[in-house]
Amino acid sequence: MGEAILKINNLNSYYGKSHVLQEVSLTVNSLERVAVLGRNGMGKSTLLKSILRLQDIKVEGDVLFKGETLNQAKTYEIAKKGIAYVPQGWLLFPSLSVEEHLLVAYRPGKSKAKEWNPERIFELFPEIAARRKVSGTKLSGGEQQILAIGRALVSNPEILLMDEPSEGISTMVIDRVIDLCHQLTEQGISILIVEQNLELALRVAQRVYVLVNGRIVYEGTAEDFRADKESQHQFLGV
Amino acid sequence: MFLSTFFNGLTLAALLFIMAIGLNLSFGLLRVVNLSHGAFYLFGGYIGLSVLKSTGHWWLGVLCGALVAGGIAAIEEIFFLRRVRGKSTLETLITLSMAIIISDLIVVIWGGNPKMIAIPKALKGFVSLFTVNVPIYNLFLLTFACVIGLGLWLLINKTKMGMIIRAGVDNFEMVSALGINIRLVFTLVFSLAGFMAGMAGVIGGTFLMVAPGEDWRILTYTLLIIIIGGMGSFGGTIIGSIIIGLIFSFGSVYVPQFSLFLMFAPVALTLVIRPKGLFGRTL
Amino acid sequence: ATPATPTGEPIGIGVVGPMTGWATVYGENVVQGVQLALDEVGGKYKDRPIKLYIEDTKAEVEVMVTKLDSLKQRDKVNIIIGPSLGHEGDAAPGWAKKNLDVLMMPGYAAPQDMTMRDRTPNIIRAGWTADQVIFNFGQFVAKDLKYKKVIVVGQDYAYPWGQAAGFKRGFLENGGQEVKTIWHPVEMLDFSSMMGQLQTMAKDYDAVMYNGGGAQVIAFWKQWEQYGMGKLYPQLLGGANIPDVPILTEVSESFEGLYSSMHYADGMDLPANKKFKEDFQKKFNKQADAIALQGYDTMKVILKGLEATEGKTEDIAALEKAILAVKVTDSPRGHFYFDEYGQAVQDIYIKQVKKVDGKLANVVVKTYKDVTQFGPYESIKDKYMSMPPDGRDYPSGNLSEYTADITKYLGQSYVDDLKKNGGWK
Amino acid sequence: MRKNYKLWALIISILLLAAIPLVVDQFFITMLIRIMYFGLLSVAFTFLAGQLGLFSLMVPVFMGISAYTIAILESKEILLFPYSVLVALGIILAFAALAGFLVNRSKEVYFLMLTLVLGQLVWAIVLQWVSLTKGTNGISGIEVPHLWGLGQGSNVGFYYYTLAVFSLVVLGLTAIMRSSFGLKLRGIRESESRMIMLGYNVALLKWAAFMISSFIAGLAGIFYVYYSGLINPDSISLNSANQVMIASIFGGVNSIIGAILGTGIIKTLEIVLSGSTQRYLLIIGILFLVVIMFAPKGVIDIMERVMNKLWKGSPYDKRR
Amino acid sequence: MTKEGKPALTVRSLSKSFGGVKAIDNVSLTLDAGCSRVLIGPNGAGKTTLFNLITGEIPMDEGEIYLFGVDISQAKIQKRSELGLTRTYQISNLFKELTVEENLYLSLKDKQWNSQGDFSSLWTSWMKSYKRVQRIEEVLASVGLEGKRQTLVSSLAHGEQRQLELGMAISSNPRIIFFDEPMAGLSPNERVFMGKLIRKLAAEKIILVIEHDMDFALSLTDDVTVLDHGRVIAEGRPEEIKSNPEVKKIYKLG
Ligand SMILES: Nc1ncnc2c1ncn2[C@@H]1O[C@H](COP(=O)(O)OP(=O)(O)OP(=O)(O)O)[C@@H](O)[C@H]1O
Ligand SMILES: Nc1ncnc2c1ncn2[C@@H]1O[C@H](COP(=O)(O)OP(=O)(O)OP(=O)(O)O)[C@@H](O)[C@H]1O
Ligand SMILES: CC(C)C[C@H](N)C(=O)O
Ligand SMILES: [Mg+2]
Ligand SMILES: [Mg+2]
Repeated sequence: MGEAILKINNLNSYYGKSHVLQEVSLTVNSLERVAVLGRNGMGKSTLLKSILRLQDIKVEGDVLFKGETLNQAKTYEIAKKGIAYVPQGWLLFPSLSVEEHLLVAYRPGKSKAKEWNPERIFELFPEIAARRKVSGTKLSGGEQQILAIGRALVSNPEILLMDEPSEGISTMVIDRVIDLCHQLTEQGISILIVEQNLELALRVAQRVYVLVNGRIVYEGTAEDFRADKESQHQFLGV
Repeated sequence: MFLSTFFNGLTLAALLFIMAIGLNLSFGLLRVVNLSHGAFYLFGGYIGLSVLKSTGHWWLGVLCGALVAGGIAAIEEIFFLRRVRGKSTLETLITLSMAIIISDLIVVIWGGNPKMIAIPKALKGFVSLFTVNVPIYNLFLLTFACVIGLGLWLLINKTKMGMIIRAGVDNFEMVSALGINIRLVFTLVFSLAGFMAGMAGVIGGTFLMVAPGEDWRILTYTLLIIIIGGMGSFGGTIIGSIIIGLIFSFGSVYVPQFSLFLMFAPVALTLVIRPKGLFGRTL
Repeated sequence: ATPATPTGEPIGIGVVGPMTGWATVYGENVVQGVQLALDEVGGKYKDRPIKLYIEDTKAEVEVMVTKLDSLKQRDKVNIIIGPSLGHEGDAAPGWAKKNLDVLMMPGYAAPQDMTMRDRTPNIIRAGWTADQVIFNFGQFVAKDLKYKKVIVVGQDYAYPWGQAAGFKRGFLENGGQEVKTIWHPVEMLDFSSMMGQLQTMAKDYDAVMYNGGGAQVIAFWKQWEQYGMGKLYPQLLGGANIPDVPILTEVSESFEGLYSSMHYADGMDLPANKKFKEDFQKKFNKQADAIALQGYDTMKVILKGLEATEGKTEDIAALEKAILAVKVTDSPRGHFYFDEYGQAVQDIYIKQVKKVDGKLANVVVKTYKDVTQFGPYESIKDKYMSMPPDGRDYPSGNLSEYTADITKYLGQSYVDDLKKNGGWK
Repeated sequence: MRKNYKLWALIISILLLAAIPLVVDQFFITMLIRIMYFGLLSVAFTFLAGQLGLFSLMVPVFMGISAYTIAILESKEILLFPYSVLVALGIILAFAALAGFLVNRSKEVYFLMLTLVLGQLVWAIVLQWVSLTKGTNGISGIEVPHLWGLGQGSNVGFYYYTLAVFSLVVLGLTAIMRSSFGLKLRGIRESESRMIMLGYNVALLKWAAFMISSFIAGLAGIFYVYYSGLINPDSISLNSANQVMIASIFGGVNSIIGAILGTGIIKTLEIVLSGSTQRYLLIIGILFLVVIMFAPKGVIDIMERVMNKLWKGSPYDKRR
Repeated sequence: MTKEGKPALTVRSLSKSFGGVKAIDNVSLTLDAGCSRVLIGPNGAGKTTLFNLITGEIPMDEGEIYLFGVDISQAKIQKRSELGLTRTYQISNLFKELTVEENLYLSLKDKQWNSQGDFSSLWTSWMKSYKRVQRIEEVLASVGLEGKRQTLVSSLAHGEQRQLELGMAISSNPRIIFFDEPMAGLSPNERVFMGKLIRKLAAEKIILVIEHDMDFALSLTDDVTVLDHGRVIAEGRPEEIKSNPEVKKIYKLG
C-alpha cells in the first residue's frame, strides 16, 4: 500500500448553523479502496461534498490530496487535480445527450492506451451505448447511474469518489460495478465509496469507516467489519 | 416595391439578428434574462461615435464599441451576476438595474440629443439589384450578419464550449466538479454577448441613429425575436429575425398605423400555441 | 399686520419637464433657458432670491401630475414653468383647472387646445401652438413654392397631427390640391421601407414634408440620403422641429435648403438673439435652440409680471392679469404679446437651412407679422372653435372633402372669399 | 399571539395608517395614496411571483384596462360613476379570464415572455386605436365621483377610501396565502407534475390565481384613474411593468408586505431625490445593486433580521 | 393469486416507443383486487415507463387500461388519481422548498377535501384540523421522519427524501399504490423498517412494486412479473420464475 493519496484531518462541516460533520479524520492510501458506511442522514454525502467544496457547506479542517492542501482551492481546481465524483442522485444534465455527457467530462489520460474515453465506456456498458443521442435525464434510473459513473471515469482521475453507486442498478450490473472497482485500482485509481449496500461495500472495499451522527465511530479492515456482527448491528442496524 | 420592401426587411433582420444572437447567448445558454443587452448596444454605439469623431476611423469605432460593451458586461458578470447565479429573479433585477444605470450614464456623458454616426465612405451609395436600389450599407449589414452567425454557430456547435455552457446552466456545481472553470466560461460568454451588442450598437447606430431610449426600443424587438424563435435556438433566432424584419417592413409600408399591433400579435399567437417559441428546446 | 410681501423670502418657481430618458432635451434645455434668464437679473427679484424647483416627469403624465402636486403641496410653489411635451400638455389643463391658485406657463408644449378649447385662466403660454406656427407655412408652400400635392410623413401623435392640420388649412385654402398623410409609430425603428414607398409615389406628388421630432428626424434623414431621395423630390419640407439646432449639428450638408416655419429661427439677425446665443454657449457650453429660448422668454415674462405686481406671488389672479398685459419687444425672437386666451401673439418665420459661417443654421426667408393662435381665423374664432379639434385625419387632406367641411363650419361665404382672392388676403 | 405576530403587525400598521391624516399635511397624503395604488400593483405581481413562481409583466395592463374603461365611459358620457366602475371590474374579469387561459400552459421565463408580449400587444392596441383611446395623448379630465367625503381641496376622503380597499386586499391576500389554496399554489410552484399526480386541477388553480392577481391590479386602476384624473398608454408600457417588477423584487418578492415596502421606498425616493438631483435614476439603480448584493431577499429581509435582533425569539421563519 | 377474483387493474397490449426504442412492447398485465405484484427486470427494461403509462404521465402509443373496471386509457391523470391510484417516484419528485409537513398536507386528500373542491377551503385554517394533524403524525411515524416535520425538503439527506417519498404515497389512503424502487437509497436499518410498512400495505391494499432487491421483493408477494426489453418474459411464482430459461439467461442464474 502506497502513501496517503487523500487525507482528511479534523473536518467539521456545517449547513448554516447545523453542525453535520464533527472532527472527521480519514485517509485513503494510494491504490486503496475505502468505504464509508452509515445510516441515512449521518453525513456521508456531506463528507464527499466537503472534499469537493460543493454547495454552501462551511468546511473547517484540512483536506490533503497527495500531500497538497485543498483548503483554499475551488471546486474545479480540486476536480482538475484528479478527483472525480459520482454524485448521489446522479445530477445529469437535461440538455446534454448521453454522448455529450461523456465528451464534456472527458480529459485525456496519461497513456492513450489505458485511458478512459467515451468509446471505452460504451464498450463497458452497452446498455447506454444504444442510447447515445438521448438526453441524459431521459434514461431509466439504472442507466442514469451508469452514465454518472461513466462521466466520472472519462476524466481519468487518480481517485474516484462514489456516492451510493448501487442505487437504481440491478443485481447483474452491481456485479459488474464491483469488478470494475477492482480493475480500477489495478489501473492506478483509488476509490472512496459511500454505500448503503453492505454487501457491495464489503466486496469492494479493503477498509471501512462508519459514520454516526457526523462522527467516525468505527475504522477497520473490511474483513474485520464483516466478522464484527455486533458493530454492524450497533452502527448500521443490520 | 414589393421587392424593395422585402430587401429592407432582410436588412433590418440582419441588424436585429446580430443583437438577438448575442442576447440568445445569455438568454438561451446562460438562462439570464439580460435586460441590459439594449444598454450595451447603445453604450457601444456612443463609444463608436466618439471614437469615430476623434480618430475618423469607423472600423476602429466598431471595435472599440464592441470592446467597451464587452468589458462592461464582464464587470457586470464578475461583480454582480456571479454572486446570485441561478436565482433568476435577482439576475433579472441586476440586469435591469444595470440597464437603468447605463441609460442614465449615457445621458450624462453624451447629453440628451440624438446623434448620427456617419456611414464610412466605402459603404456609401447604392447599387441596383433586380430593378431595385439597394444601399451598399444594407448589403454590408447582410453579409456581416451572416459572417457573425456562422462564427457563433461553429463556436457553439463545433466546440466543447457549447456543451459546457449547456451543462453549466443545467447544474452549475456539477460542472465544476468535473474540473471545468465554469465561472470563467460564463463570464466569457456573457462578455461575448456584450461584445456582440456593442458591435451591433455601432453598426446599427450607423444604420439608424443613437439617442437616449434607443436601448429599450431595440431590446424590445430583440426580445420579440427570441420569443418567437425560441430561447437557445440558433435556427430560431435566424427565422425570428427574418419574421420580425419582414413584418416590420411590410407593416410600415402597407399599414403604418397598425404596425405595432402587427408586430406583437403574431408573437403572442405563437407563444400561445407553442409556449416555447417556434424552435424552443424542451428542457 | 404682517406685510403682504415679506422681504428676503425666496420666491419659488417650479419647472417640470422630462429630465431623463429619450425626451431629456425638452426638459433640460427649458431649464437652462430659465437659468440664463435668471442669471441676467442676478437670480433674484429685488431682494428676494428666486428658487427653482426642478422636477422630472420622465415624459409620463401620471408622474407629471404627481410632480405638480408635490411642487404645490410640498414646495408651496405658485408658479410653474412646464410641461414641455404634447401629451403632457394635453393633460395639464385638467390639473390646472383643479388648482386655480397655481399659474402654469408651458415650457415647450404646443397643443393648441391648452389655450383654446381647454382654456383655463391660470395657463398662460409665452410659446407656440402646433397650428399657429404652421398655418402660414402651408400658404407659403402653396403660393411661393407652388407645389400642388404634398406628402406629409409624421409621427402618430397629437403634436404632428396639429402641425399637419395647420399645414392642410394653409395649403389647401391657398391653392394646394392634396395633402397625403402617412403616420408612423412615434418611435419608428427603420425608415428604409418607407423610402421604397416614397420612391414609387414620386411621380404623383411634388414634395415630402417630414413632420416629427428628435431622433426620428435623424433616422428619417439617414435613409432619405441613403436612398438618394433628393433626386426624386425637391428639398425636404419640415415640420417646425425638423431643423432643430441639435439636429443641424448632426446632419450633413445636403440638409441645406430645407424649409420649415416657426416662431423662432436660430439664425435670426437680431442683437438680442446674438447675445442670447453667445451667453447660452458661454454658460452651458452648447448651442442655444428654440427649446432653451422658450424657457428663457417664459422666465423673462414672469419677471415682468413680478415687477408689475411688486412680487406678490400669493395673488395669482393679479399676476395673471399683469402677465397678460406684458408686451415683450426685445426677445431673441422679436416681439410678442398675449391674446385674451393667454397665448402669445407673435411673428411667424419661414426659415430655410443655410450655411452661415460654415455651419448650418435656420435663416429667415419670410416673415408673417403678429399671427395669433387662430391664424387667419382670428376674426371668426368662434366658428373656428366650433370645429372638432385636430385629429389624425381631421381635417381631411383631400381638397373636396376639405372644402365641404369648412363650408359646413365657416360658411359658404368664407369659401367664396377664398376663391375670389385666390387664397388668404 | 406570538405565532401570528406578522398578522398583528399588519393590523397595527393599518390602524396607524388610518390615523396618519390627523398629523400630516396634504402632500404626505398624496404620496401615501400614490404608494397605495402602485402598491396594489406590486401586491398583484408578488402574489403570482411568490406563490406560483410566475413573473407577470402584464400586471399594469389590467390596471390600464380598468382605468381606460372608466375613462372612456365617463369622458364619452356613456356611463357614470358607480356603473362605470362596475363595468370596469366586469371587463377586467373577462380579460383576465381570457388572458389567464392563454398563459396557462406557460412556465418560468416563458411565462414572463408571454405576459410581456401580451402586455405589449394591449399597449399597441391602446396606442393605435386612436378613436377610442386618443392614442399617445391619453384621456384626461376624469372627475372624482361625488361620494361622501370626497371633494375639492382635500384628499383625506380619497385617502380613506383607498386605505379601506388596500387593507382589505392585503388582509384578504394574507388569508389566501395562509389557506390551503395558497399551499396548493406553492405546491404547483415546486412540482407541477406531482400536483397533477395528486389529483389537483392544476390548470384551474393557476387560472384562479391569475384572476385574483388581475382583479387586484384592476382595483388599482380605479384609484389610479380617479386620483390622477387621467390615463395614458405610458401606464401600461413595458417600462411600467419593469417598475412593478423592480419594486416587488426590491422589497422582497415572497412577501406582500415586502412588495408594498419596496413600492413605498422607490416612489418616495423618486420624489425626494428627483427634486434635488437630475441623476436620481443613477442613484436608484446603484441602490438596487447594493440591496441585491447584501439582502438578496429584499428589503423585507433586512427588516426581519433587524426585528429578529430586537425581539429575540421571534419566530423568524427562514423558509420564506 | 386471486383473493377476490375481480381485476383491479387490467392492462391490455400496451405499447410505447421513444424514437426508435420500444420501451414497452405489447404488455398485458392483470392485477386482481386484494393482490399485489412485484415487477422485476434489468435496467432499462421498461418498468418505470409502464408505471408512467398507467398513471397517464406519458401518453401511450397503443393499448387499453382499465382501473376498477373503468376504461382509463385516455383519461386525465387527475381522473386516475381520483379512482385511488397513487405512486412513488424513482427519482424523488417532492416539493423541495416546502417543509416535510407541508408536503404531506398536500398529499393528504381525504374525502372532505375532495368533496369541497379546490376553493371552499380558501379561508379555513384547515391545516390545524385535528384529524389532519393526527394523520400527518401517523404518517411521519410510519416512515420514520418524526423529527423532521418542520424541515425543508431540500435540506433533507437523500435517504430521508426517499422516506418522505413513501410517506407522500401512503398518506392519501389510496386504493392502489405503485412503488418504484422504494428501497433504493435506504440504509439497512431503514430497509427493515420500511419493508415492514410495505408488507403491511401489501396485505391491506393493492400494490405494484418495482424492485431490484430480490430478497425483499419476493418477501412481499408471490406474484412476480419479469420485464425485459419492454416485453413480459415471465410471470408467476418465484420458483417458476427462477427456473424460467429466459430469466436465467438475463439474470445469469446458474
Ligand atoms: N422520455 C424518454 N425518452 C426516450 N427514451 C426513454 C424515455 N423514458 C425512458 N426511455 C428509455 O426507455 C427504456 C425503458 O426505461 P424505463 O425507465 O422504463 O426503465 P426501467 O425498467 O425503469 O429501468 P431502471 O430499473 O433502470 O429504472 C430505457 O432504455 C430508457 O432509456
Ligand atoms: N442542504 C442542506 N441543508 C441543511 N441540512 C442538510 C442539507 N443537506 C443535508 N442536510 C442534513 O445533513 C445531514 C447529513 O446529510 P447527508 O446528506 O450527508 O446524509 P447521508 O449520510 O448522505 O444520508 P443518505 O444516506 O440518506 O444519503 C442530514 O441530517 C440532513 O438532513
Ligand atoms: C417633442 C416635441 C416636438 C414636443 C412638442 N413641443 C409638443 O408640444 O408636443
Ligand atoms: Mg447521501
Ligand atoms: Mg425505473
